Amino acid sequence: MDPRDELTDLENSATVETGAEGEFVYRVHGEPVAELPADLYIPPDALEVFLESFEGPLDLLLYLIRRQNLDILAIPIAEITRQYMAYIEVMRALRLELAGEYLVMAALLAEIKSRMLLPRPVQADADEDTDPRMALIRQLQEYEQFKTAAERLDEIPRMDRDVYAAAASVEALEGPPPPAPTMDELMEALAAVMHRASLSAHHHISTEQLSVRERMSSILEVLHPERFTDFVTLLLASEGRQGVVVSFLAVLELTKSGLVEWGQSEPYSPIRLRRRGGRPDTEEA
Amino acid sequence: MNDVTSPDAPQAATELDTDTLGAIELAIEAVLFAAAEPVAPRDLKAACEDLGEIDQPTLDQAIGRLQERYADRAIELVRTAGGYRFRVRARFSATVQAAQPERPARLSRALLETLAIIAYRQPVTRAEIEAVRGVAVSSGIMRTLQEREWVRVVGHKEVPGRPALYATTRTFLDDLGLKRLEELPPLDAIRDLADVASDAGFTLAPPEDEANGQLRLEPAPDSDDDSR
Amino acid sequence: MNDVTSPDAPQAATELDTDTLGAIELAIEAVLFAAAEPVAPRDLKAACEDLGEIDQPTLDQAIGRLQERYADRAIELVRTAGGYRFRVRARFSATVQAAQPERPARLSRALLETLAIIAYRQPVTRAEIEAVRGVAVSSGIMRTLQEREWVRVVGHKEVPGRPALYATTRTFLDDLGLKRLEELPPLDAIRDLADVASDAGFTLAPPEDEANGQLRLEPAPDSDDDSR
Repeated sequence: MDPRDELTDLENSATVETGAEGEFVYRVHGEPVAELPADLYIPPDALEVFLESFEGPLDLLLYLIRRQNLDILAIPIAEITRQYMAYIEVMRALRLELAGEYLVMAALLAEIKSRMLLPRPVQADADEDTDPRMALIRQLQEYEQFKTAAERLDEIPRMDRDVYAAAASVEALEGPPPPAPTMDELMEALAAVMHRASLSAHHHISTEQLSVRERMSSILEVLHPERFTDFVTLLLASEGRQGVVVSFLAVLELTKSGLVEWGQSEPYSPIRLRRRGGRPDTEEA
Repeated sequence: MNDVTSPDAPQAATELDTDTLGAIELAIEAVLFAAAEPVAPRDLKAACEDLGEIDQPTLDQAIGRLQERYADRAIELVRTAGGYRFRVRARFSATVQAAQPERPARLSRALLETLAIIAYRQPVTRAEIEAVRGVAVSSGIMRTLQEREWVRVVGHKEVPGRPALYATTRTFLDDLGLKRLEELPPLDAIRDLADVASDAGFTLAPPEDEANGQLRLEPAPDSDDDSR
Repeated sequence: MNDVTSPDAPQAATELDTDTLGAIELAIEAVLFAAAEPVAPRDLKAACEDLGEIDQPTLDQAIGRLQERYADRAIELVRTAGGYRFRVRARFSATVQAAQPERPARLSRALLETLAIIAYRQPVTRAEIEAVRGVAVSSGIMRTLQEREWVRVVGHKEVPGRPALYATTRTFLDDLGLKRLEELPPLDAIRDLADVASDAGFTLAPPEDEANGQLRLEPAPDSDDDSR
């Protein structure tokens, strides 16, 4: 479902219009109200729907124009300005933080509207540079052009989404060894990833956890999906107490991720583990 | 009955016996399957060096034979911007997806619009992209596009601040299965503003830049005209 | 002698006509060529689900037909520990090398990032790697990492589709000169470095073409953050 449909609901329940004297008239279910009622119900995610639905003021304007089956070339500036302002006002009334671009557009629309009330401009001035309406129409046309192009671009079959490369393994081939990663390269790559996406604040991975992660991988490899393995056999005498702790943490971590299950046949009997997925009727540990 | 020329006789590969042609075919096959990316014709020729000098008609012939050989198979040999590659035929996509359920995330509209502007307007600065979209382009989007190797910096515009100029890459075309930028769907035409102007009771000065609003796929060196 | 089954007559495939067997063969072919790692028999059977219930003899028969079909080609269908895969025949080693004019001196950034994430987050699925990187990880990269034996599949996550869980290998540690994974620097220290750099108005920029593999600090072109 198009998230914009939800906006229509929002509009139906509460609308804001500019009145004849320029003041804002709030309407709820069509009835004008003097002030936005404090208990006016707005779906809590309506704001996010709004922000996510429009790629900016141009997109919002296009939406308003298209909704009325109007041609960009013949925008009724007064009407569109009124609707645009109504949207902005709703957002402001809801204390929604607006991107500055929306307000800039509001100012531009207001300016165009006022200019059109002025006497007809001298012809020589009436080019795109000086006529803000012309410039806006140009901008809208251009934006729509690329908006459509973007949609078409997304429809082209894309590698790894719609089509797949066919390749074969080269493991049997001989040749000079490929370059190995260096620690510097690896750290640099990791720093870039973290700067970009950030492994989110709650992932504080320390060296202790690294050893747990490593152990998780090795335990997972040893375990069978169909038969249980005694936990004790996963321990190495040479690792001592520290090794037991690491292995135990790894098992807990694997359990939490739903990758292994464990159990005891009776109290005080050895803890036994197996990889999940051996049977469909596996239970949560 | 007088016509004795066989339609099968290759013109340029006359010196090559069937065995050699078969060997070339196998060599190309090995290289294409070993490569993760499309292989340029030049590199395919290099792979066959031991089998003698490979000219273009010979290569074309070998490629043609390979394509025919896989005509009934689940994969096909295609040509994209970067060269030749084997890929799984589209009708088997669903089968592959069933076996690889982890679908890549959808691209956001913001990213797609930015990509479209770069593709059709390249080389283009970030400010020029923002002028078209009417909103700021986040650094994250530009980085993602470059990470994906669809977009790269091709230079800097000689204006104050020397902003980076972005263009699409060969990988971008390869990923869309295109040979050239011209194969992208054409931009919708923008109707003449003079019509509106007369409707609205204004007259427009003659447009200075004829190319404005036209489909331009070639990098325009004078792109500063239409970017404000 | 009660046992009357002939070794040549597939037991369960009796109900299958040649067309269905051919379709199974093609589906398996598509899945194997698209996969980044060997495909387990159960996953091959699952890929053919639309074609009916596939039992072991049917699968074996389809695999046998495929192997025969590629008997004279540059690639072969082999069975390894993890399952079935196509691989380029060893005798094409020199040919494949000849097609790589200049061997890349360093690893791609996308590959290094993927490798680093696997090292720190193992065991991890491809979707999880993509979530951290914010970009799709190509099958090519996963394949390369496994072929260089830096990464291996240690299991499958029991969610729909059973995605592979990746972990680093002994070879990875050896190549880095480490004895244990915990000898890698803690992530917090790296994060701090990234934070300090960004607080100071610098970004850790991916080196574009420069050959130095050092951490570079570059003035951020703009300080706007994409965390909106």
